[in-house]
Amino acid sequence: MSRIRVDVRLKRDGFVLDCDLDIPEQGVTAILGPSGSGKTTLLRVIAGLETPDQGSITVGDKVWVNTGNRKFLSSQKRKVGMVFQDYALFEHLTVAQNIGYGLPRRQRGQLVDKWINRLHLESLEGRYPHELSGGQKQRVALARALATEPDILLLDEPFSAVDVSLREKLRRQLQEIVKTLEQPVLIVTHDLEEVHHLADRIGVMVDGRLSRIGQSNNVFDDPGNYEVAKILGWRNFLPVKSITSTAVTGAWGELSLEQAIPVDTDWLSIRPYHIRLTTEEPGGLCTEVVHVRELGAVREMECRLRDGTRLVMQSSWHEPLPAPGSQVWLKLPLQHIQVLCDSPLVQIRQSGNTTARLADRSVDQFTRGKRVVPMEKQS
Amino acid sequence: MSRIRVDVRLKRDGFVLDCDLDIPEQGVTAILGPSGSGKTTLLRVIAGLETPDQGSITVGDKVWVNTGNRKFLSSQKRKVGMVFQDYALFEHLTVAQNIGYGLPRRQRGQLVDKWINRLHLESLEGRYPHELSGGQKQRVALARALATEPDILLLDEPFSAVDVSLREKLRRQLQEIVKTLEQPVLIVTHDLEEVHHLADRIGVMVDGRLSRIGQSNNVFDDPGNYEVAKILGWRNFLPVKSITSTAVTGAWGELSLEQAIPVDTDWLSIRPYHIRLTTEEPGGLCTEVVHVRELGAVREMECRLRDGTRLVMQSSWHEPLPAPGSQVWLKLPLQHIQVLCDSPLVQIRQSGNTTARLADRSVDQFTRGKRVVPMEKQS
Amino acid sequence: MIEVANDNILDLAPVWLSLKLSAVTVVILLIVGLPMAWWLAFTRSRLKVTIEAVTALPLVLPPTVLGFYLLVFMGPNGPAGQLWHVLAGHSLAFSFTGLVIASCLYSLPFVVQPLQAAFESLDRKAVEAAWTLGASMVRTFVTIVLPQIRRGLLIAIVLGFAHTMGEFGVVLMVGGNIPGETQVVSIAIYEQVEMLNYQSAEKLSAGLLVFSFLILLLVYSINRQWGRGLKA
Amino acid sequence: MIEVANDNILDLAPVWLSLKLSAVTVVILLIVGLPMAWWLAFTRSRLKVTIEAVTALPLVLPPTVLGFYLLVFMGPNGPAGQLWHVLAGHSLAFSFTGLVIASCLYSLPFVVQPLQAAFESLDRKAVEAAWTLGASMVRTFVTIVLPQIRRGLLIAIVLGFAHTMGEFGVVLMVGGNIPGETQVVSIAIYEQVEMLNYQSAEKLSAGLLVFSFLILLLVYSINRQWGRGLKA
Repeated sequence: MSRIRVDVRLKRDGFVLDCDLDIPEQGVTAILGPSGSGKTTLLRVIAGLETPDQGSITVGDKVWVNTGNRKFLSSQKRKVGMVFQDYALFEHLTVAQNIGYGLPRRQRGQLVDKWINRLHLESLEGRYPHELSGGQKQRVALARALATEPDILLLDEPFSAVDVSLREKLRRQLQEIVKTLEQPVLIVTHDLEEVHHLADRIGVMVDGRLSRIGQSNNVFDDPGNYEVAKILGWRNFLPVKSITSTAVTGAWGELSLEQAIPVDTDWLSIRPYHIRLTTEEPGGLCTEVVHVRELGAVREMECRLRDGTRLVMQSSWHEPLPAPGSQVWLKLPLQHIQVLCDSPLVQIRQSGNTTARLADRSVDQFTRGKRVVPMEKQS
Repeated sequence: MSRIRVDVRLKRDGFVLDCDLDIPEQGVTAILGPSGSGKTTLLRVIAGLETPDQGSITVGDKVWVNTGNRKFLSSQKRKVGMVFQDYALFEHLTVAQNIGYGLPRRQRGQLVDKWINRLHLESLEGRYPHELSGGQKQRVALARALATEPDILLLDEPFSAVDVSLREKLRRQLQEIVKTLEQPVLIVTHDLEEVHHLADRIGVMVDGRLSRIGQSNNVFDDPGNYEVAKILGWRNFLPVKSITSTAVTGAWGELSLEQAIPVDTDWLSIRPYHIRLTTEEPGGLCTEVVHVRELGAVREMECRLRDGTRLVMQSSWHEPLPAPGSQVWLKLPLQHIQVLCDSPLVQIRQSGNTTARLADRSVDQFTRGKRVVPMEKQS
Repeated sequence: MIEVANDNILDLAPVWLSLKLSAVTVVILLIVGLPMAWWLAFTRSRLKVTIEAVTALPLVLPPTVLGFYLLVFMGPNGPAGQLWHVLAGHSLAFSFTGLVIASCLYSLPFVVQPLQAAFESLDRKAVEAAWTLGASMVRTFVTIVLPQIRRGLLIAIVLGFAHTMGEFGVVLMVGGNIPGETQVVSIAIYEQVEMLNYQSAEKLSAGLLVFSFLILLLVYSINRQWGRGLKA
Repeated sequence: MIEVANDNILDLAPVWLSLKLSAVTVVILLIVGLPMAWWLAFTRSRLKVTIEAVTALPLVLPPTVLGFYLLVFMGPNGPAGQLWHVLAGHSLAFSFTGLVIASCLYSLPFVVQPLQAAFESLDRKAVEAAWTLGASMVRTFVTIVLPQIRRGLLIAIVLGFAHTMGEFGVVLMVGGNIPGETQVVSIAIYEQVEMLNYQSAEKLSAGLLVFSFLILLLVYSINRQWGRGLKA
């Protein structure tokens, strides 16, 4: 399969998509972002259902779009497999007819059988879409898209049409299918959990722009800026007021550091399960317990700092936690503290001005969001 | 406030609701169940938007419905506050007008101000619903329902209209509001997480019937039967083939017990975080690791037993876990194993036959689902 | 039966008569149509399909057929005609009252169908919410339902009015062509053409064309602004 | 101008003429209406509202106004009339061809509006899915779009046919009343009534009433079975 390069700009009633994305030959790339950030538009542009104002899409050495020489390959001629948000099955056709729709007549029977087997749809061939469960519909939509052997598989919010209680199961099914594919997969979603274990690479989209893209673990561990961290589900944010060579101060208190941090750091952050209870000592933060919740294997405690900022810590279900209302000292281990700046998109990229791209900052070698001190890879 | 007693039967195109429910003077009762199990119909019957075929609803000493003497109080005359699934705000009225809609003209201004303050809607009074966020809409709907000082507050799937990323925050907001209320609250949902920390009492509805109802912790810990346990998010189920006085056998292996268990036990179950890794020894089960996932503070391992049954175990993020493919022995601590039977609803209750109620089995003193040996209350 | 008003000067009496007829017809049709549309929108009765078909009949029935039956019914020998003769002293056919009755029947679907569509797309949850808040049926209708169906209501009024203005076949048969009493504008045009009095016909036609077009432009613009298509 | 066919025996020629006129008109209107409805459903053009209003004009315009303009346009002195006279050797007005043109204009909204509604409620995702699967425009239309709009198509055909059957005002002005050439059934009824020949009128009217009612019953039943209301 081929490497896919997407570099498009599109403006529509005030909404701007401005996206520069490289999709490797194989593996799952997930685009994460809040609703309305332009994720679905990106998919539609790649599928040929929207025309970009400017830019190009190339698949290997084939050019799908190049606004420079007015080349625009129609959706029919691109080899894309698209799974729509609500699956968009043909309601008046059976499962087998749906899967066979995009296939040349001679090979149809044989290929349909192959994909019916591969996606465990035996015994459902003759059913109509309205007779299927959400999970079955998804598998049919996948089979239909994959049967044409596309250059890329596009998935639009694959679980939004499914009950919460079924998502876990579907996620695993999808994972099993997707891992065996030869072609690259691009998933668009606003649901963190979906991508956490499905995606090899993650891109975070904010207001039509890719703020951050990289290997899944890297992105999750080093979001770089506050906006992206929030989208990735980070929860503890301490606003920074001043930075000296050894300490960071905010309305919430002070933390001493072992190593200098970038001067334009706007936020400190730490994962809930990295925070520890401690007795009063230098480096601890004085807090009041607001809330304790049990979440199965995990117990979660919400604390209020002196300026009202809240910190959430998590511990194992068998460790005791103080009662709400009591005063506790929290230790934020320095090696787990991460620094974030405000959104890097302060400078709006001029359409067409490709020299001073902010997107260049959003590759894996992102210079922000490194941990304060080096540490061995946790996991 | 008054105790509410609901005992209704209703049949509609093949769907049957048959529900017997006592709601205490105060506190939050949550009805949990898969979509289509009749939860919303129950709410609508209580609100007076559906007429039951048979049964009665009494609130304190007021009779709202009694099909025996054809009494049916219209929705207008019942003091119910209903928050609809999509909030059903009046789109052409402002926030203040929405909240004041149900109030007598003379007190309107004063009461609207009170509820606007109480639900933190200051500065939004003049807005129209389409200018509000999901969370603000929910607060307006709550204020509108509560302003009329109803005998009971009914909430239909309070979070289904909200993005997953906002649910956590809304849940906490709702919790704070609901805890201060004087009247009883009835929430209907299919989302486990919603109720876990919101509800004092939980009822589980399957196919129009309340299979289990009781104090929140009791129900979560002792679902009693397999169907309910699945709805409550339990995950590890070992089918039982034979039971002797000291051991339970299934295709998956054998577990020795310290105490007799009921002979009609159909399933053994255990929470993922109660399972421990162990070296080969009596009482351990031989498994193959299928999958290891990191879930933030928790690491989760999926293992396959010799008959293909899967067990999920969870451990803290800092404990090491074996790699997929390796063979491990799992210890299921006896005090944490719970027994379940198949659904208790084998005997279908005859409409009107109130003597042999299966619902009588579903009170707190449910005899099934006790732990095998007594143990100290795990916090 | 065709009486001739022979003047070359443009006689505006038919225009005023048409406007009066349309206004009276729309008022009556709203009173009848609102409950009827409500019933059609929410009933589960098996009769629904039949009543819908009867309501839509004037859409496809030749106006002369409708006119013929009305003529028989309201004529001097018809039941309504005889009764009316006893009460009012003159025939119901060839009178303004007869025209109003005929117009109401003829324009019924143009009022009922948009209202029915509006009721069917009503946000029922909002109505139910009003009920749980203690609002009476009347208050709910005025404060919650009316604001929601305003578009359907406007379309019903405009289409009902305009269609009555344009009525020809039924009016010709039931009302005849009595100046000042039943000579509405569409008939006046026909007469002018029959008399080869093209200039008068031209003026009346141009006026009506512009009037109809402006009304439709208004309807479709409001429609577009308030939401999705006329389709009602 | 009114020629009299004076016989008491029921003459079925007008019925056949009406059926022929309706069939021809519906076929032409489908060919014109499908692309037009598609454009109206999906365009973002500013002209949309204007074109919609023009299309709907025959709904509210008095048939005599439409008839008058057509008469002027197609008459011996009108541009189309003169052209036609050169080509065909006879006048366009008072001919079957003229009737077809008039009917197409008159029945246009009854065909275009249901089709437009059907296109607007099209599941566009399914269409796009077909495209991504490589289906050509034609194949997509035949295999995905047609099955989805079948209800709107049926309603368009039935309403267009029935409305043309019932046409009176326009036909009377444009076609006149030439037996075998332009005397359609609605005009035949009018003539019978004018001649006080009530028995013939009664028979024709009853037949058309039953025909119209059955057609509507069919439409609304199919409508109910296939989904939501006619509203189109």
